[in-house]
Amino acid sequence: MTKTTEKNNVTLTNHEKKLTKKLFWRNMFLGFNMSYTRQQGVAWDWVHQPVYREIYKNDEDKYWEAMKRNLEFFNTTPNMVGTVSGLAVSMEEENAKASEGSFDTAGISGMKIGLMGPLAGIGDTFFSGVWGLIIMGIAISFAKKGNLVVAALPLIALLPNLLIRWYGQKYGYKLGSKYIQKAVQDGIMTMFTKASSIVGVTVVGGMIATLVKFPIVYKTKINGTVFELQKVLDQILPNMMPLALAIVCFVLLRKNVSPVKVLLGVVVLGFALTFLGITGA
Amino acid sequence: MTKTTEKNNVTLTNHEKKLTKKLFWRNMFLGFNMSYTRQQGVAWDWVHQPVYREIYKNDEDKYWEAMKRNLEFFNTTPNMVGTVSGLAVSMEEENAKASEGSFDTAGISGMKIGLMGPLAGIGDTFFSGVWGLIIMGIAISFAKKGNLVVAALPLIALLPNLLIRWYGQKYGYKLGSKYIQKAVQDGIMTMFTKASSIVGVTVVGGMIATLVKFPIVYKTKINGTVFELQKVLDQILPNMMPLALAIVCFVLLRKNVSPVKVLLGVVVLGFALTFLGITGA
Amino acid sequence: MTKTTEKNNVTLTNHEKKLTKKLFWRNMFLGFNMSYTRQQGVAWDWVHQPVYREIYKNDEDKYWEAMKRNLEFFNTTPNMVGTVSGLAVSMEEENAKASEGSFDTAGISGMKIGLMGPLAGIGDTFFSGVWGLIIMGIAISFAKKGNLVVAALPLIALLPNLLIRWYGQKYGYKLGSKYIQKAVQDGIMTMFTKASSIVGVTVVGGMIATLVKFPIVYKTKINGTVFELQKVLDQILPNMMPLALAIVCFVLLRKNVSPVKVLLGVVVLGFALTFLGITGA
Amino acid sequence: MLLYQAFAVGLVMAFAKFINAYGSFAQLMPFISYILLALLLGESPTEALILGAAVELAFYGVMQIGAVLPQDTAVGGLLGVAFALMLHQKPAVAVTLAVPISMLAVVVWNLLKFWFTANVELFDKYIDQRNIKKFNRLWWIQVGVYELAYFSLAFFAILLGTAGVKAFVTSIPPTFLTALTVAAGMLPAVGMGMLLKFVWNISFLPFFIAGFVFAAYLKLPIMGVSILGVAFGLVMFFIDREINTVKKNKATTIQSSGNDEEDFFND
Amino acid sequence: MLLYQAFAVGLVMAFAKFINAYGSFAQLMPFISYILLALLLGESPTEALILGAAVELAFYGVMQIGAVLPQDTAVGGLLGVAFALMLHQKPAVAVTLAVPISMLAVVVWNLLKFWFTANVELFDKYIDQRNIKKFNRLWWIQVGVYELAYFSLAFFAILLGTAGVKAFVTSIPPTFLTALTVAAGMLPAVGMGMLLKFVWNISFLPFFIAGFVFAAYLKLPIMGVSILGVAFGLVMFFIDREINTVKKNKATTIQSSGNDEEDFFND
Amino acid sequence: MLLYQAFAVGLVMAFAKFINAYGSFAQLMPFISYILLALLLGESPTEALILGAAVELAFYGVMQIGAVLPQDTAVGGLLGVAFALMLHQKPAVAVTLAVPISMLAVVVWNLLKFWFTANVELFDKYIDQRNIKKFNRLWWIQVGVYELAYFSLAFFAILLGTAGVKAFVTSIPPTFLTALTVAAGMLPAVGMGMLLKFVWNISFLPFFIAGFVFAAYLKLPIMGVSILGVAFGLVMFFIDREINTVKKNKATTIQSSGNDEEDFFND
Ligand SMILES: OC[C@H]1O[C@H](O)[C@@H](O)[C@@H](O)[C@@H]1O
Ligand SMILES: OC[C@H]1O[C@H](O)[C@@H](O)[C@@H](O)[C@@H]1O
Ligand SMILES: OC[C@H]1O[C@H](O)[C@@H](O)[C@@H](O)[C@@H]1O
Repeated sequence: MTKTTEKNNVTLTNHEKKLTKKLFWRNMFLGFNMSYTRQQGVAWDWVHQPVYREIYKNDEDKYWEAMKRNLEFFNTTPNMVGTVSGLAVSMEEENAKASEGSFDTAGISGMKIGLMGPLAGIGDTFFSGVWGLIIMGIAISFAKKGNLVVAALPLIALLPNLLIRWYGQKYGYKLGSKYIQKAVQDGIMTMFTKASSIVGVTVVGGMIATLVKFPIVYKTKINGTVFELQKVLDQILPNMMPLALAIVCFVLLRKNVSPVKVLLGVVVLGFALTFLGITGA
Repeated sequence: MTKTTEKNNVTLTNHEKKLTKKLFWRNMFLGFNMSYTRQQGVAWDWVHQPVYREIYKNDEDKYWEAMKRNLEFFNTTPNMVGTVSGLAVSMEEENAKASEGSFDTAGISGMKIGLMGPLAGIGDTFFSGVWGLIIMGIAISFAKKGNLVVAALPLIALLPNLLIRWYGQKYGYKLGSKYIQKAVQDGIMTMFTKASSIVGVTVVGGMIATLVKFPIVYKTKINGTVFELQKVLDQILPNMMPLALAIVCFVLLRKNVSPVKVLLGVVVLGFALTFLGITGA
Repeated sequence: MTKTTEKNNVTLTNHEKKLTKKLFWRNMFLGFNMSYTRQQGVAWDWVHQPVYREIYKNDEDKYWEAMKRNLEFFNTTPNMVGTVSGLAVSMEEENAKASEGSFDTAGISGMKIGLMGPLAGIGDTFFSGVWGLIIMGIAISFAKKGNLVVAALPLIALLPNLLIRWYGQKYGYKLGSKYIQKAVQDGIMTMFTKASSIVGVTVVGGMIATLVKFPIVYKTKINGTVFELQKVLDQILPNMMPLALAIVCFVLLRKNVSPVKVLLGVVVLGFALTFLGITGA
Repeated sequence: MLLYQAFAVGLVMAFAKFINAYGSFAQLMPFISYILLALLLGESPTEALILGAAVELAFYGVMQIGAVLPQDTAVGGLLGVAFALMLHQKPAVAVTLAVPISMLAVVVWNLLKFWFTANVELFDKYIDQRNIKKFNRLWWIQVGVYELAYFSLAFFAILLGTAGVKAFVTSIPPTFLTALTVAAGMLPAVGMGMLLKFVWNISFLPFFIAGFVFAAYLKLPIMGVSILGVAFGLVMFFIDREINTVKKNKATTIQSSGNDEEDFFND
Repeated sequence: MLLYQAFAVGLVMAFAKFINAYGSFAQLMPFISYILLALLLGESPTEALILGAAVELAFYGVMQIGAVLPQDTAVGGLLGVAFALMLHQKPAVAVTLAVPISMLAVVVWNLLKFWFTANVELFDKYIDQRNIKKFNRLWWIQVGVYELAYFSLAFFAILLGTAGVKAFVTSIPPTFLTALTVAAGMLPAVGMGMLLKFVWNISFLPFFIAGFVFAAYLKLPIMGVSILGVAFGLVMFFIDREINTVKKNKATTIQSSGNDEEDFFND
Repeated sequence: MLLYQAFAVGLVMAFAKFINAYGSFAQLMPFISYILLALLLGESPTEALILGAAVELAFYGVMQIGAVLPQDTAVGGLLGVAFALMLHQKPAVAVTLAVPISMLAVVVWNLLKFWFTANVELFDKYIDQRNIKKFNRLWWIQVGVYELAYFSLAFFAILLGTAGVKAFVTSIPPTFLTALTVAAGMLPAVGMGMLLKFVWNISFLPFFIAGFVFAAYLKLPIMGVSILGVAFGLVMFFIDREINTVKKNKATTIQSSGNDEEDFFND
């Protein structure tokens, strides 16, 4: 258990470095071959197979037992797998070193199951939600003008993905499970998720005003003065209709109306209003 | 006591519905005939008389006793009366059903007195303060231009009033006193009042910059360069004088200078400064 | 001990007023003659000498003992000295009145040492940090245009300094140590310091965008279209380079790189980039 | 003609004072009365709205809360606008008339309330006598007298006051009118002060500042400031709720606090 | 010619679907595929980007989370842009094609995942047999089939579909195109709704409001709103941390709270 | 002439260094010294202000806190402006001179403080000897020497340095001057960094961000950002107070917390 307590000593031996790098690259494949029953379970096993081979190089039985055991259900945001992967490997090493029966491998499963949820929470929120939103927002604003600078954007955009994979794995491996699970228990994870969500919600609020278009062209004459509906709406609240539309979509989706239906509904609405001469371009 | 515990069952029987509607419309009269000694006490009695008649249709004594009892002092924001009214009626019904002496009617008075304060707090803050401010702000901006759309505004403006009257009464009647009083005790009421006040204070801050006018026209020549007082003030802080004026008014009123005096003071100030050539139009 | 408990009675006798005024003006000298070993210790003694003389006018020994005792190390933001000074004088008066041995003068030293730290915290943050920043920001914006109004600015700028000196001393003298130290213990001081710091940090954030200049003039042609670096940067984030520069300076200073080196580094950077044709005016 | 006008204004006044009490509807709809006024007087509703806007601006923020009625803005507003409308005067004139009238009219309400208070004794007696008829009769008599009082007030003000007001108004020198306009522009400060006094707590200062900065510097319009204010109020509400939860020492984690209040919001 | 084009689009599709899974890279870089597409098809990358921007805008906010894949935006986007690019059509046309295709394409993924699920049994068996070779072979076969499936999908869509699409596109009446543009402009609302649904909590409402006000009233651009959002998130994070500390009843003072978490931030 | 100028600058310097210590007044009023300088030198105060503004901008945020004096901005500023004023040079030249001088001048203060430290022994002795006269005499001698030192520094710098500075300044090539202007524009970043270092705490990051966004995107001027900063500071102060109350486990409700601190604010 020395490793898990030597918190400050996070430098790796040469051999560990090689193993770490290999694991880092193989973990990129976690998103492949997902099944309904095990999700990323098979992928986890394929990813870690050479590492298990290495760890249990002296014990054929334990190696196959590990392969069997790790084929279990697993599912998290692939970008977040690093931490779990690092931790799991460090625990398998303990198991390899431990005398027969003195290490309960159920702990490894427990850790995987315990962490994959919170990590998926923060991961999906941050990567699919917030970060993707911001980067795509910028990318689209460049692409709209045909600006090829957009090709360089992934260099920045992928950084958090790569860094979290790399340092997650490194710290998971070196710091051990105590530290990480304490963070989860202390609510750090939920606090992060909450903070990320706030960023996301703020951005969505801004996006609705910037990206959603609901161009009303309807105008009429009342008592001789031209009445432009869009102008009246703007006086009440700018970007009022985009806001209303987004809220309606949100409410419908929250009531578990299928996204496909909502999507079709919006298209139909756009067509209907345009044919009625209310919206236009 | 079944009613007070069946929290989720808030559907009303046909007969209850009729009674509820009648009460809703009669409660509109709570603001009439206020006295210094009982405030809305007499109005409460007039409002609830047919309901008490109905409840105690089999017991003349109890009916008149209820009429006598409810003539007591009562005062709350009229818009908020629904909740108390609903609760009180549900409690009178308990009393009607209860065997002689088993229901202490002091509880009805206690509830009325206990709730009318917090409800007036949130009610005055929200209705007279925040909501009135916002709606009138918008209404004035329309009316200024002679825009008749303003006639349609009450449709939106009255909604919170009507909804709180209706649902307050309905939930008060159905959920019973426990739930409502718990909310008061838990500080929900003060939290709402605080939140409303924050909205109000923010809006007032904005209004001062938008609505209060303090147009300084004074200018002079210093060393050959024209010195416009308004411009210098704007450089320091835009809308500085309106802000200063409003703060002075606030401080005076807070020191319990009578509103009439403050009002006259402002008028005198406007005249004095204009005659001195400092302000103008 | 009557004085320290009569919290509301903060009016001073005529004699006390004279003494208070003298102390106020002498405290202005606290910043002179600082030494490495005692910092403002000698100045403290010089400042309070006439007051001690007055307090111990009947006891030569106690007077010189006080002079000796107060020559000790002392250091705080000079603008904040009032409170400590007022408190110390009120404690010396207790000592003068107390019968031999009944008053422990260590309490006076303890108070001085205990308060000088927190007061320096809030004082340096507020006066050197926040207030200086704001006032100088405004002063520079006037001075830039050669506007002589700047000469009148200190009238406002010095107010907090004078008021805190005056009322600090007055309340320190009258309220006694209990009240002040309670405030320190309750964390009011750190809360104030935190609030001041937040103002400071906000202003610095704004200042970087307003005052730091990093004018990039580099442009080139790519595929026939002119590519102006400054414009691309502005599209990503306005005032991006000033922000980056300030952050680099901050990080270096935080790593305890000497300010002089950072300063020279910035000058060298400015020259280098200008000679390379990247920046310019 | 003047008789009809007086009658018309009286009617609108009776209506306005009715909804002043009925459901507290008038709080939000003085402009309805101004439009009604214009229609009955055969004047332009547009003009009535413009006059009304000036008057309501001067009254802006004046609230009737608790026992104290600082100004009777309904009476002041209606008569001020009515005179200005009939005499085709500028908004500043409407304000000049409305403000003093609104202050004087408070007397009427005080008299009425005094009488209502005296009658409480009778209501008590009728209940003791178990006589619901008399109870209801007195109730409606009071309502009637209330309505009649304000009808008459308006009726006689127009009938007897118009000539005087006209003479007064036409004799106003131009500088005086400028001064009036300036004073009218300043008046909302009083209403703002009253509102602040009512809701003030030093811990709201930052939101006051923010509201001011957003409007003064960034030119955010009324609606925008209001919406932002709602955001501020909500943030503080949720932070307070969080702190409140801790206060009750419930051992709940931040996210999954299953306290009852949440039922109201989490759906 | 069409054969080559079909082949080219197939290749880009295989690439796009690969990075869809590999490291989740595709989440952030669909425009790389569009540029690639243009280069292979000999069309203008600028044009591809403009078409792609319209399509991605319509897909904006659509997320693949957990078990559910609401739309296969990679397939829809690439085919929509490919057709529009080859037929030199407006962005609205690309969107028209992309949206329905992205919905239909989900079927392919469901079929694949169904097959992968059936194979889990085999993986289990190979482990029991201690046969790592077969295990790896099946793994790579699955990856290969996955790639081939999407390559073929694109290949045949272009080969067999282009004529039909062309006929369809040229027959679109102008009002229809306007309607299309309007609908495309509205579509991001769906993505926004999906995102909101995923992260929503009533206590975030104020930040939603603030984001909207800053963008709608003060015209703060995307980047600015995002940065401000980060500020909001951080403020709440630090306040929560403070409250959390109290919750744990640690007798620490505000400033000097020496709890572990701080290690992460205080340097 | 030069003798008089040297004398004049010496006097202003003595004044400036006096208020540097006396009441810490100088912190806020360097421009008073620049105006004084112009008047005594018979130059335009306006020009002095413009030069001074450039110099103060370059020094912006440099603070003298605790034991360390990073730059003697008073000496640097005055001499830099004096030379530029006398030689009628651009602001950039004033900055070029002010910055290095301000760094070198720190030596003088260190020497003085060293001497003051040596004298502490004497002050101790005089007290032991109960000799208040000698105590006071040494005090004033120190003040005198301090003043004389800075007077002389300025006097000789002007007397002996002007020719050299003139020669140096006239030989500056134009690109060099551009570079100077650029560098001067960058210098406030150092002061900003110093200030940040002093007050920094990671939990303040959101406010830093907000200050930047409001200034950079919404063009809120200095004053506006400062006021908003005050609002931020207050909000956090009141939230902290609330949390603090809970921390002390006082069973008080949110609104009616009767803790002592409130006395300071609730009036
Ligand atoms: O929700 C966790 C995780 O579930 C699945 O594996 C995929 O949908 C991922 O995109 C997602 O991140
Ligand atoms: O304060 C409660 C209540 O008191 C009185 O009844 C009236 O002034 C109402 O307007 C007010 O809402
Ligand atoms: O830090 C407290 C104090 O220390 C020294 O006395 C000086 O540097 C002052 O400017 C500073 O305020």
